[in-house]
Formats: sequence, structure tokens, C-alpha cells
Amino acid sequence: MELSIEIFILATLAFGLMAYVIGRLHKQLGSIMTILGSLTIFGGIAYLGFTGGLTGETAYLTFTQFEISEFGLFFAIIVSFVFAMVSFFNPFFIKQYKYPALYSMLFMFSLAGAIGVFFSSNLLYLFFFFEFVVWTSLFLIPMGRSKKAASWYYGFSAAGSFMLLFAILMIYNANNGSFHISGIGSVTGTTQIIVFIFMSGAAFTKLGAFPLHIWLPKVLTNAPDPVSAVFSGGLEKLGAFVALLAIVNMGGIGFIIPSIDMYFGQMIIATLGALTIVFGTLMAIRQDDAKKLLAYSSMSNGGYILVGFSMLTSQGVAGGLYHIVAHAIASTAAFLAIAAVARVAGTTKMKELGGIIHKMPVTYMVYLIAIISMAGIPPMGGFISKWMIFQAVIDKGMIFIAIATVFGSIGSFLYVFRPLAALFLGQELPQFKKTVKEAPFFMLLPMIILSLLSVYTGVLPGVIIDFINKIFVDMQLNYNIVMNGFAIEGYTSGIEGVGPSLLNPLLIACVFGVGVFVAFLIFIVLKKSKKIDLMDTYTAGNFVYTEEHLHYSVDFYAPLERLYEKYIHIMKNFYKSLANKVREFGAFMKYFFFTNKPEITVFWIVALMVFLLWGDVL
Amino acid sequence: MESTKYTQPVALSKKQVDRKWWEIGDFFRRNSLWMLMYCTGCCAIELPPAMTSAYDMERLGMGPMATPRQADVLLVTGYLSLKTLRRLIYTYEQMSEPKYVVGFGSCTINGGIYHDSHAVINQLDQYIPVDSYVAGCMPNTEAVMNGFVDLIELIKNKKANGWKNYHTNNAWYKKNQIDALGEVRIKDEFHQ
Amino acid sequence: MIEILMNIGFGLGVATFGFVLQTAMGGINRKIAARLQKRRGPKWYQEFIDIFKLLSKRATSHGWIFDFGVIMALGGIIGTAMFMPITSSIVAFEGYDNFFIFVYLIAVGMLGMAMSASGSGNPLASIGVMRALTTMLAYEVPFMVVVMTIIKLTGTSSLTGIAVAQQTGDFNWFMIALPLGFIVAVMSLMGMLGKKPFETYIAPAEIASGPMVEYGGKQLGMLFIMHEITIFIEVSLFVHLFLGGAETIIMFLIKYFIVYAVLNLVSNVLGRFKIDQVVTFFFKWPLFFAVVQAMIAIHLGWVI
Amino acid sequence: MLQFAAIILLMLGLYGLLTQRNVIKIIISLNILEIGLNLFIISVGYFEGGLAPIFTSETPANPNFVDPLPQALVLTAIVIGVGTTALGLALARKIYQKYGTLNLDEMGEN
Amino acid sequence: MSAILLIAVPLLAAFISILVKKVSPYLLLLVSLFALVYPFFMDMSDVIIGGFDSPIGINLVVNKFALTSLIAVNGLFFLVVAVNIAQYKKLSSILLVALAGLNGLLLTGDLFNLFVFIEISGIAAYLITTTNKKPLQTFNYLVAGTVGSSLYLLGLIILYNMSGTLNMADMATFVEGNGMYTLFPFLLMFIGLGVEAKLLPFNSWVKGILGHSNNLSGAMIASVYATAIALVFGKLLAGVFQIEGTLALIIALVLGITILAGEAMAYASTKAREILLYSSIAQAGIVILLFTVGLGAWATFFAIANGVSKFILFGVVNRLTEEVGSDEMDQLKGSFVNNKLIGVSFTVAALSILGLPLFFGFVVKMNSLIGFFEPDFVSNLPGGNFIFPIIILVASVIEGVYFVKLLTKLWYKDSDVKVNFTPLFKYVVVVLAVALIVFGLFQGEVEELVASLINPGGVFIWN
Repeated sequence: MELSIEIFILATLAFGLMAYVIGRLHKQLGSIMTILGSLTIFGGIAYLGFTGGLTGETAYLTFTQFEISEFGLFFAIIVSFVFAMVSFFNPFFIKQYKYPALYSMLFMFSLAGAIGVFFSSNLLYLFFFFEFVVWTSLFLIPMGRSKKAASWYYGFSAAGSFMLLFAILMIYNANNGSFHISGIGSVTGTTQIIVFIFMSGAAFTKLGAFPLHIWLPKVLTNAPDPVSAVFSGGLEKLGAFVALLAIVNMGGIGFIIPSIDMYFGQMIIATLGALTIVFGTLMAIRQDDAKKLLAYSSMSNGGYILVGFSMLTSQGVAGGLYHIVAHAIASTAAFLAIAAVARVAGTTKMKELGGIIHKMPVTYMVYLIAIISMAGIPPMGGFISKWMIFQAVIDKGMIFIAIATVFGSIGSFLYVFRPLAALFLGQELPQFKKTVKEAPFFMLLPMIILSLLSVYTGVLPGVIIDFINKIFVDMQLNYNIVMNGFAIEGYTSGIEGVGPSLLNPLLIACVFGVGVFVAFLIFIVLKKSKKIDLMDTYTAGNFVYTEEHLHYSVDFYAPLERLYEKYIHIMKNFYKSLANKVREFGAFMKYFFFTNKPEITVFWIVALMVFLLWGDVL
Repeated sequence: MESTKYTQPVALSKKQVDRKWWEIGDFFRRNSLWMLMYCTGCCAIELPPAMTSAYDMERLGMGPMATPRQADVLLVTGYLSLKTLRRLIYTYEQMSEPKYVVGFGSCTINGGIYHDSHAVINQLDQYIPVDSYVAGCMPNTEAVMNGFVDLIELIKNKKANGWKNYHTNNAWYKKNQIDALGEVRIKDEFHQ
Repeated sequence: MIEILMNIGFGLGVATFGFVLQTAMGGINRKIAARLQKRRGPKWYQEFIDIFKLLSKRATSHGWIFDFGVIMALGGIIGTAMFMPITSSIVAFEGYDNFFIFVYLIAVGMLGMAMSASGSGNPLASIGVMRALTTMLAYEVPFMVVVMTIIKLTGTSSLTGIAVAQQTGDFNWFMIALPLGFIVAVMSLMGMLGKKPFETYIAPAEIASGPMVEYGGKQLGMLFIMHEITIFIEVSLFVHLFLGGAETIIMFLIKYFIVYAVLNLVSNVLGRFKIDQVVTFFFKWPLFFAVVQAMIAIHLGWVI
Repeated sequence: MLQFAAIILLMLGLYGLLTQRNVIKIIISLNILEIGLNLFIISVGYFEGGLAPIFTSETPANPNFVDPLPQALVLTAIVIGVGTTALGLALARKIYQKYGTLNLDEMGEN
Repeated sequence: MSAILLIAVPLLAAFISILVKKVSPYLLLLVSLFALVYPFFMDMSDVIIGGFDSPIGINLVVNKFALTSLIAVNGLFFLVVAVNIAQYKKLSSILLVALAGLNGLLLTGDLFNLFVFIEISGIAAYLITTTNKKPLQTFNYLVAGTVGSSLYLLGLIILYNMSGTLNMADMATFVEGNGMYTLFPFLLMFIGLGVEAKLLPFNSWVKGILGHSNNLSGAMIASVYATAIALVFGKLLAGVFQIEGTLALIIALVLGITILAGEAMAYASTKAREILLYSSIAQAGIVILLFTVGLGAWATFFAIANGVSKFILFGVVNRLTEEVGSDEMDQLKGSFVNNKLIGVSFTVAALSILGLPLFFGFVVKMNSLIGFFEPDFVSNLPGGNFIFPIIILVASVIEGVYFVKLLTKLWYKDSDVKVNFTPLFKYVVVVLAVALIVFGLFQGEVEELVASLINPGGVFIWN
């Protein structure tokens, strides 16, 4: 059956308004509306998307045109899925907010905006929805811990979206007055370079990549828990979408560097992406707050996506797209797990938490599967995307980018393990023995679904690879990922007689399963071991009775943190000093022009007259 | 001379099968005795010569291990003050079964030269089961190696079951420990 | 379907072969080290005895995560070993022995051990795990750069492919072809195996054997098995990458023994680094040489 | 000649506004400015030997009148000048009531 | 039914209201309502005054542009008056004079007549600001205003001396030819009007007036007067002025600095009213920029949208300051918690000024920016086509940051202060907020409205 995408956008807005109205009467019902809304939207888009039932014609929103493109559908499904999964958490967190009804409404509005961005073919109205997402999500942030985060967020997103607007207007000027999305490809010469710079600037801000990343940790830490999950899983993908348009759709920018046959523009993006990975990893390793750590991890994964896209080879771009899927699922699951812990334990600071696993085992398993995927370890999705990005980087022979990606993937293992060890494992602190209990079923449901999906994307990549191939065809890129049987054909070198390197995730999972089964057999056959309490540990003969003394969670990676302790505030201070410069300029102008003496105005009038006459008469 | 004719093996009972496994286990346990590096007194100085090239404890399969969980044999080398005894009992209970204890020097046998001191316990055997002793006040290295070989022999003949005794007559051991120390797991030792 | 089962059976055979080979090698090398110190040293099969003794002992467990971690660790490593090609012809899964699988599946083993060590509730174990991960971060980066050069040169990332490339004369052994890379790889291998200079994470003196603090009988035994198979994977990985793999098993065994013995001898003579030194050591000279080697090999094309 | 006088008066008024600190003096210099301006407006329409633009019995056939329009404009300009001066003086009284002084520097708050 | 009634009736009412004090507020309400409704059905012909045809006599130009600006200004005037009449009964005669002045401004086609109406509305403005009880600031405003209008007169007379005509259309044709000579008089006229239009070097009076504004003077100066002056100044800039050479450089500098400095000053201030006044300086700079560059049609609607938003913002902030006593942001925090309706409309107005989607501000800002990027667009200001959009975008980023800071302070902090708004004010503000949203949504209709202001060649019809 046929349905226009415009119906979905209007439906989301309608759900938002309904959620507001019902929310005013009864908080919980309002947030349940968000669940229903986002589920129906996700279901509709996914079902119609796959059966080709989505159409683009507009009956009500006549000022814009929509176009169902494969990559738009790809992003829309992911983002609406993330929204749907996170909305399950709304009813449990709604009590903490100052304006619960407004929260539910804005939650749905930002989903509507995101869908609008992905499908609109008119660039100006792509910007319309882009800005709409910015201000609707803006008012969600202050409902969390701090209010300052909102102004940081708006400062950077406004800078990003206005860069995008400037690029769009440059395209409008170059294509003499057409806003169509295909106009991006047909821009040439210096305007192409300007458009490329400004669009990737917008992508960098939205993704939270290196030079413009300051807002990401501030916002994701201080926003309410479900909102930070939505931000890192869903709204960051807007940045990836713009990055896809800017880096891949516009093709190579600038001259080609012969030794690594890459375009100069793409080379810069790749280096900045690599810097994002390294900076994100280094900062994440030393964080004590679990949410801030996950914020930096989504920043570093954004760097992976950028590196993947800027390779401009089938492996690289497919790796980037696959990483978007894997990262969206994994980081949403991780954020939701931390949210479940924060709801019960009250804080996400690792210093104050410990041994949550004994009371929340399912949340632990969800978090474990999420970090396996984030660290890029085989049975999960993250491994396949990182494998593809590695293949692409090696194929291009870019050494420093390879160093950064390797450092990033091993580093991600380090920092994702830190909450696992400090927050979940270790001694069970007494104050949490009574208060902490397993999350209710409706919170576990989305988390379990996300984990199963993470495993599914890791073991059977077939569906997503076909979708990516369809995207390549739809964007007229001559890339293709070959799948023979269950294996992905990786990097095919020019040397004859050497077959492509194969990766069969299903086989890896089976072999991993067989290995675990053998180990389990060894474990079962031998004598059953005696269960003893956690406190009964080897303490070199000393008698220790307080759990805090036996729980190692403060300054987890002390030797690493000591290395770069002095340099962590460079970027933040840079932006703070920028803001202060603007304030000083304002204060100076105020002091200079706005004294209460009438002669200031007269003085300036005389000065301007003299200035004009200087050339001609005097 | 039994007949060498092939006879149908009789089905062994569950207990016998376990016995068989335990014997095989004994073979491994006696050939790889890991000692806990826990030097309480002056006899510990005898251990390095036992490890180095002259006597080489390693050829018996013995090597130092860091924690009680991993170790099999606890070498009590020298006198035992009350404070050390508490640590010793706490560590002994943390070791994984089957575990063995070797008492070094006369101090563990009858208190040695400190037999009349108030701070030292005289007979180690009353507090934790000891499997083999090595006599001498600072026993010679041959004596130490001999002690180890005796322990291996004991395991071979299934006599080294001190750890079983600890379980069976635990009450007796506990009573002795309480008499000597007041209580083993003290709460706040340093601020008494 | 049967063919897959056959392969898996073959893989298990490879894994056990690896375990047996490495345990024997371990025993022999302990004997060589002892002989160097003019003492008789343990029986060559001492490692087997140690492991089986541990498996026969009655252990203590700190909860389900403590056991599940050990099982996952051993399972992950057995899974990795099943992919390992012994010689360029004897390999369980034809064509699927991709280099990245080994690097990342070892990470699964590391994760399993780390999880159960942290789950044991002992702070020494957590510190040990932290040190293990930071050391891994350190030695992995230069090694990957060198391997990247190899993959870029040979054009394939499958181990048998690289071995065949060295055997059939396209390149001579990368040990010779990429001298700097070889030195860096040796250093990284010592880090991987946890040999003496980089043994900070299982330092018996400082942190009471690090992650293995709380492990008793069968858990410790299983971890020892895992440790042996990990060494087998890493050394045979090194052999395939740098020493041109092997046509016959005997060649493989000889090369394997030489590499492991040399490493053992080197490590017996060295003291132990402090953790700060380990973290920064690999980012100084090894990374510099690895990058220089990569530049020379890829961009300038000078391969001996 | 008249135009130069007007411009000098204008400059004088501007100078007064720039330098004076006393409210009344500012109002006076404002007036000087306006007078200068009005004179300038008049001088625009004047030329040597021009007749006053009034039709009387003995005005010649095609009389070269002085341009009447600026003179009309000046009327309104003067009236407006008066209006603003009146308001300025009323404010000056209010300022004196509030601050007790007419000197801008002594009034303190900016 | 000619347009002259729009000036005559308020003046008449002003004199009557002086005679009969009691009835003056109701008279004021009646006349301002008349002024709002009348333009809808007055005939569209130009009005000749005093029988002399256009080049000689004074005429009132009535076209689409004049009509839109009249409706907008009178509408805002009526709202301001309706909301504040109860509090400021005794000012009704002055307000009537102001109304007459403003209508005269928008209608007149003669330059000297424009000077007269500037002075009339100016004096009315000085009198309105006396309600702030700050005589020194009003005095500054008076001095600046008078100097400005005298310079405007000086420039006008020099032009008259050259061209011989005072009529705008006639002047425009004269100036076409010899633009080189008219630089100095145009500068003088630019300065004259610049003082009123709050451009940077000349607006030192704004801080005193709007900084201590009350309900009436804040709304009146910031929204009604600002819109009227912007539209008139725009009409002159678009039609009469010929901008090139050093004059173009000066105007470019003045406008650029006004926009950026306005936003920076707003970012640097902590008082709510100060933020809004500096933001309105920046907005005025943008409107004048759009007029000078020739995008007159969208500039008109930009001014109107800004006027409406400023009405809401200043109205709400002044009411809060009146209740709380000081307009420091920290004192005002959390004041929307217990009056949500006012809060929502304040937020809508603020977001509309920022140019965020769904609001009228977005439609206006986007189309003005698009104007800059039209393929055949040539900007007569130095610095090429793209320097000014960049300035506008950078300015709106800074603007966004301080508005968000203000909004989060007002919404998300909890405070005990209980402020109650009069139901009429609440009703007016909500209606305006809804208008902003409605105009924002129905872009099609807005585009038709704008199309009526442009002749087929795309040139803005100003007379």
C-alpha cells in the first residue's frame, strides 16, 4: 500500500501534540504516547520502506518536496528505531522533569524533524527540518542536570547549521536558483571547495568531531538520561547524513595526492577524523562519570564514520555506513544500561558505584554485549564495520590514519571496560545492597532487543550489506561489496593469484560458540567449586571488612592518565577564550559608545562627515 | 604368578572410580607442589639454596606461587608469634584443598629456643595440621629437600591428609586457636 | 553441513595440537633455562603436570561472573586457535584465516579474563587487569603498523596468503625483507607473550600475580590452558608473518621452537619494567621504527 | 557671503555641543546650530538684486523674485526649533530638581 | 475617503483631547482603532495637498508598501495603546500626536514634509520617554534627535539647492544622473535618519531610554517607532539614495559594525532589558542593510516581524521588571514557571527573532538571505555579495547563544516570585505569538504578500 512520507511527519507532530495534551493531564500517559508514536512511525517507515510503499508527493506541506532515497530510508529507519527503543524509558524518567508534557512533545517533534531531514529533496527545507531538530532538542537538555549545557549546545549547533545554510545558499547561487538535492554534485570550481568546507563543518559540529566537539560531552553528560541516549544514537546520525552528502556525494575535492591516491579534501577530513578518534579515546579513558565517558566514545566513533567515508572506496564508505548501524545500536544500548543504573543508584559517577551486577545482571549482560560491539570484538556488529574501515585504510596505505584507527579500537576496549569493572563488577557497596534492584521489564525489553540486534548485525551482515549496496546504486556510486555465501569479500589487491581476504562472521560466531562449549565442558566435568563471599579475598593476611577498601574504581587507568593530564583542557579553553573575546568586544563597545554624554553622538557625526569629505573636498 | 589370561574388567563402583581418579590426581599433585612464599621465621633462609642450582627444588616440580589460592603446600619456616599465627591461620584457610603444611625447624615442633617465651607458640600442630616436619634449628638444605621428598612420599602413600583432619576435628583446632589467640579474625587490631 | 563439522573437528584438533605443542615447548624451555643456571630443571612434561594438578584441585568461586568469564576466555582463545594455519596447506578453514580475526578474538579472551578478574572482588586483580589492558594498548599499535605494511605489500590479509607469498619467492622472508619491522615485531611479541620486560601485569612481587590472584584449582588450570594456547597463537602468527610460514609440519615445529626459545632466553636475562615505562616504551622507538619501515616499504617501495 | 556666515554659526553650534558640560549651554548651542541652519536655508534662495516675492501694484512684468520656497520651509523649521528648545528647558528644570546641578559631569550615574 | 484623514483625524483628536481631559483615553483608543482599520478600505490614489501638482506641491504616496507599513505600524500602535491605556491615561494627547506623526512619516512623498513629521513624532517620542522618570537620558535623546534632524534638514536643503525639487520621485530621477555630487548630502541625511534608526555610532541614547523603559515607552520605542523609522529610512534608501564610492564604504562599515557589535554587546550584558535593546540595535542594522542592498520587499516584513517580536519581548520583560524591581537576569530567573502562557509566547517571539523554523522569523530571514544569493544579484555595498550574509549568520549565532541563556534562566530555574499579568496583555501576547506561528507555517501566502511589493522586474516598488 502507498503512503507519503509527509503523512509520517505530520503523524509524528500529531503524536507530539497529543502527548502534550495528555501529558498535561497525566504525566505517565503522556510519555506512553511517545512510545506508541515512535513505534508506529518506526514500524510504518521500516515496513513501507522495505516494500517500496513510501512515496514523496506532498499534499499538505506543499512548500517542500520529499524524495524517497535509499540512504534517506537507511538513516530514517535507524533514527526512528533508536527513538522507539529509547521512548520505552520515558515513562520511568518522566517524574524527574520540570515540564513532563513539554518533554514528551519535544521528544516527538525532534523525531519528526529528523525524518524530515532525511527525506527532503529541497535543500532549503532540509535546513528547515535541520534547524527544527536543533531547537526542539535544545529545550530537552536543561531538564537534566545543568542549564549551561543548553547554551553550549545551541552555540555549536547554530554555528553548524548556519554553515550548512551558507553552503546551501552557495549551491543555490551556483545552480542559478535551484534547491534540489542533486545540486550538491553539480557544483564545480571554488564554490565546490567552499561548499565542501562549510558542509563538512556542519557535519563535524553535528557529529561532535574534533575541532567542534566541545558541546558533545557537556550535553550528553548533563542531559536527562533518555535524551543523551537519543542524542548519541539518533541525532548524531544527522551529522553522519550531512557528512555522507558532503564527503561522498560531492566526490573528490581538490587535487589527488599520488602516493596514497586520495583527494586532498578527503585527506584533510580523514586526518581530522583520525584526530577525533585519538582525542575522543584519550579523553574517554580518563573520565570518571560513565555518561561523559560514553559521550566521548560516541565522539570517537563519529571519527570512525568520518575516516570511513573519506576513503572514497567501496570498503571505506560501506564500513562507515555499517559503523553507523553498529554504533547507533551499541551506544544506545550502553546509554540505556547506564540510565537504568542511574535511575536506581542516583548517580553515574564510578567513584560512588560498584558491584551493580549482583542486583542488575540483565543490565550487565546488555552493557557487556554493547561494549563488545563498541570495542569492535568479533561476534558483534562493531567488528565488521571496523574490519571494513581497516581494510579501506590499509588499501590506501595511509599510515598515520591506520595508527589512529588501531589506537582508537584498542583504546575503545580500554575505556568501555572501565565502567564494566568500576560500575558493575568489583565489591558490592553496602549502600546499594538495598536500594538497587533490577530494572522493570519494560526497561529491559528495549535493551534486550538492542543486544539481540547487535549480535544479529555481527553474525549475519547479509541484510545490511544488501541495503548498503542498494544505497550505492541509488547514489550512482560505482562501489559494491561482494558477498559470497555468508562471507564478506574484503580488500582485493591488484596482485594476481591472490584471492580477496574473506571474513565469514557466521563461521567466527560458530567457532567461538564451539570454543565456549568446549571450555564449558571442561568446567562442568571437573569438581564443583565452593562458593565463597566476595569479601573473602587474598589481602596478604590483613583483615579488611569495608567494601570500599576492596573496590578499585578511582583513577582506573592511572599510568595512562598521568601521561596527558596537563593537556586535556586545550580545546575547551580555546572556545572559552573565544566566547570571552566576544564578551570583551561587547563590553568595550558598550563602554565606548554608550556613555550618557550627548557629545558622543555629535562627535561621531562630525567624524563621519570629516571622513567622507576627506577624499573629495578637504 | 597371576594368570595373564585376559579377564573381563569387573564394573567398578562409583566410589572406586573416584578413588582411581584421586590416585591419578595424587600423582599430579605430588609432582607439582607449589609452595606459598610465606616466610615467617629465620628458617626461610634455607629456601633459596633449595631452589638454586645445587639442590634445585624445581626438579621435584616445586615452585614459588604468590597467593594461597594457587599454592598447595604451606612452608611454615621458623617461630610463630601470636600475630603471625593469626595471619597463618587466615592464609591456611584461604588455600585450596588438598593442601599440605611443612613445618621447618624445631620452633614448629616444640618451640625450639623460644619455647619459654610468652609471645611464641610452641607446637604448631595444635593449631593447624602439619604433614611433615624438618628438624634442626636452621635445618640443612639436604634436610629441607628430604622434608619435601618425605611429603611427596606421604602423598604417594595417601597419608598426607592433614587438611582432612582439619575438617574432621575442626572443633579441636578451633578451641586451641581461641585459647591461644582470643579470637582469630580480630576487627581492629591496631587501635586496641 | 558435514564438511563444516569436519572443519570444526579439524580446528579442534589444531587447537589441541597447539596446546600440547606449546606446553611441551614451555617445559623444554624451562629445562633449557635451568640448564643455563647449572641446575637440572623440571621434567619436560612439568607444565602438563602443573595444569592437570590444578584441574584436579577443589577450587573456590566468587559468583557466576567469575566462572562465566573464565569459560568465555578459554572459549574465545580455543575459537581463535581453530583458525590458525599450521602449515600453508594444513588449515582448518580454507581462506578464512584473516589476520584481524586473530587480533580481535584474542581481545575476547582478554575481555573474558578481565571480566572475571574484576568480578573476583580483589583490587589487585583489577589493577592487574588495568595494567594488562594498558600494556596491550602499548604493544598493539606498532605491531599493527608493521603488519599493515605486510598486508599492503602482499595484497592479502589472510595468513596462508602471506605465508605463500613469502614461500613462492615474491618476497623473501619478511624477517629479511622488512628488517626494522622485524625488530619491532619481536618487541611487540615479547609484550604479547607477557615475557619478562613487559610482565608488569602478572608481576608476582608487586600485585601478587595480577589478575590470577583469586583463581584456585580448575579456574587457574583453565587460565593456564588459555595462556598456553594464546602463546601458541601469537608465536605461530609471528612465524607465519615473518618467517614465511611452513610447507611441512617439521619446518613449522623447528621455526616455532627457535622463535620461542630465543624469546625465552632473552626474557630470562631481563628485569621487569615499571608500568609507566611499559606504557611509554612502545610509543617511542618501536613506533618510530614501525612508521619509518612502513614509509620505506609502502611509499618508496624499498623491500629487500 | 551669507552662506559662509550660516555655516560658521552651524560649526559654532556643533563646537558648543561637543565641549559644553552645562545643560543650559547645550540647549543654547543647539539653538545656535538651528539658527545657523535656518540662515543657511534662507541663503539658498537669495541672489543679488532679487525682489521680495510679494506681488504689489508696481511689481515689473516678469519680476526676478527671490525663491519663496526656502522661506516657507524656514518658518516651520523655526517653529520646530522653538518646540524642542521648550522641551529641553523643561527637562533641564527636571534634571536640576533631580540632581541638584546642571553640570553633566557632576551628575554621577551614567 | 483619501489617505489624508489618517493624519488629520489624530491631530484633530489630539486638540480635542487637550480640551476635554476626561474623554481623552477613549478618544485615543477610538482613533487608533480607526487608524488601524481605515487603510483597509481607503482608495489607493496619491493625495495632492493644496492643489499644486506633485513636483511642486506636497503629495501623499499611497501604494502597496505604504499600505503594508501603515497597517503594521498602526496595528502595533493600537496594541501598545490598548494594553497600557489604563496605566498611562494622561499621555493620550501626546500619543495621538505621535500617531499623526507616524502616519505622516509613512505616507508623505515630500522630503521636507518628511522632516516635519520626523520632528513631530520625535517630540512625541521624547515626551513618551519622560515617563521613564530619567530626565538626563531623555535629554540625551532630545539632543541626539534634534542634531540628527537638523543635519537631515541641512542635507535636504543642499539637495534642494542642486536639484530644485523636494519631491521624492522627482529627486530620484535627478539623482540618477549625477550621483557623484550627492554624496555629502546623502551622508547627512543618512546620519539624520541613522540617529532615529539606532545605527551604532549615533545610538548612544538607546541605552538610556530602553535601558530604563517602562511598559509604555519600552514597547512604543522598541517596536512601533523602530518599525516606522526602519520602513521610512528603507523607502529613502531603496528609492532616493544613490549609494556608491566612499558613502557606500561608510554605510557598509556602519551597518556591519552595528550588527556585530549589537550582538556582542547583548552577549556581554546581564540585564534583560539591555540584552533586548542591543539585540534590537542589531536587528535594526540588518533591516537597514537589507533595504540598502535592494531587498526591500523582504526587509519590510523583516522589520514587521521584528516589531511584533520586540513588542512581546519588551512588554513581558518590562512587566517582570516592574514586579521584581530589577531586570538582572538572576533576579528574573524562573519567572515563567508559574505563568506558562506568557512564557510560551515569549519563547515563540525569541525563537522567531533567532530565525528558527516554524516561525515567521525563519521565513523572513531565509528569504532575505536567499535574496543575497540570487544569481543576478549585485550588491552596491563594497565587499562582494557574500560578506554580509556571513555577518548576519555570525550575528545570529551569537544572538542564539544569549537568547538561549536567557530562556533557560527564565524557564528552568525555580523561583518564588509571583508575577501576574493583566488578562488583556496575556490575550494580546498570545494572539501575536499565534500570528507568528501561523505566518511561519503558511509560507505560500506570505510569499504572495511579498510579491505584491515587487514589480515584475524584481525591483522593490517604493513610490
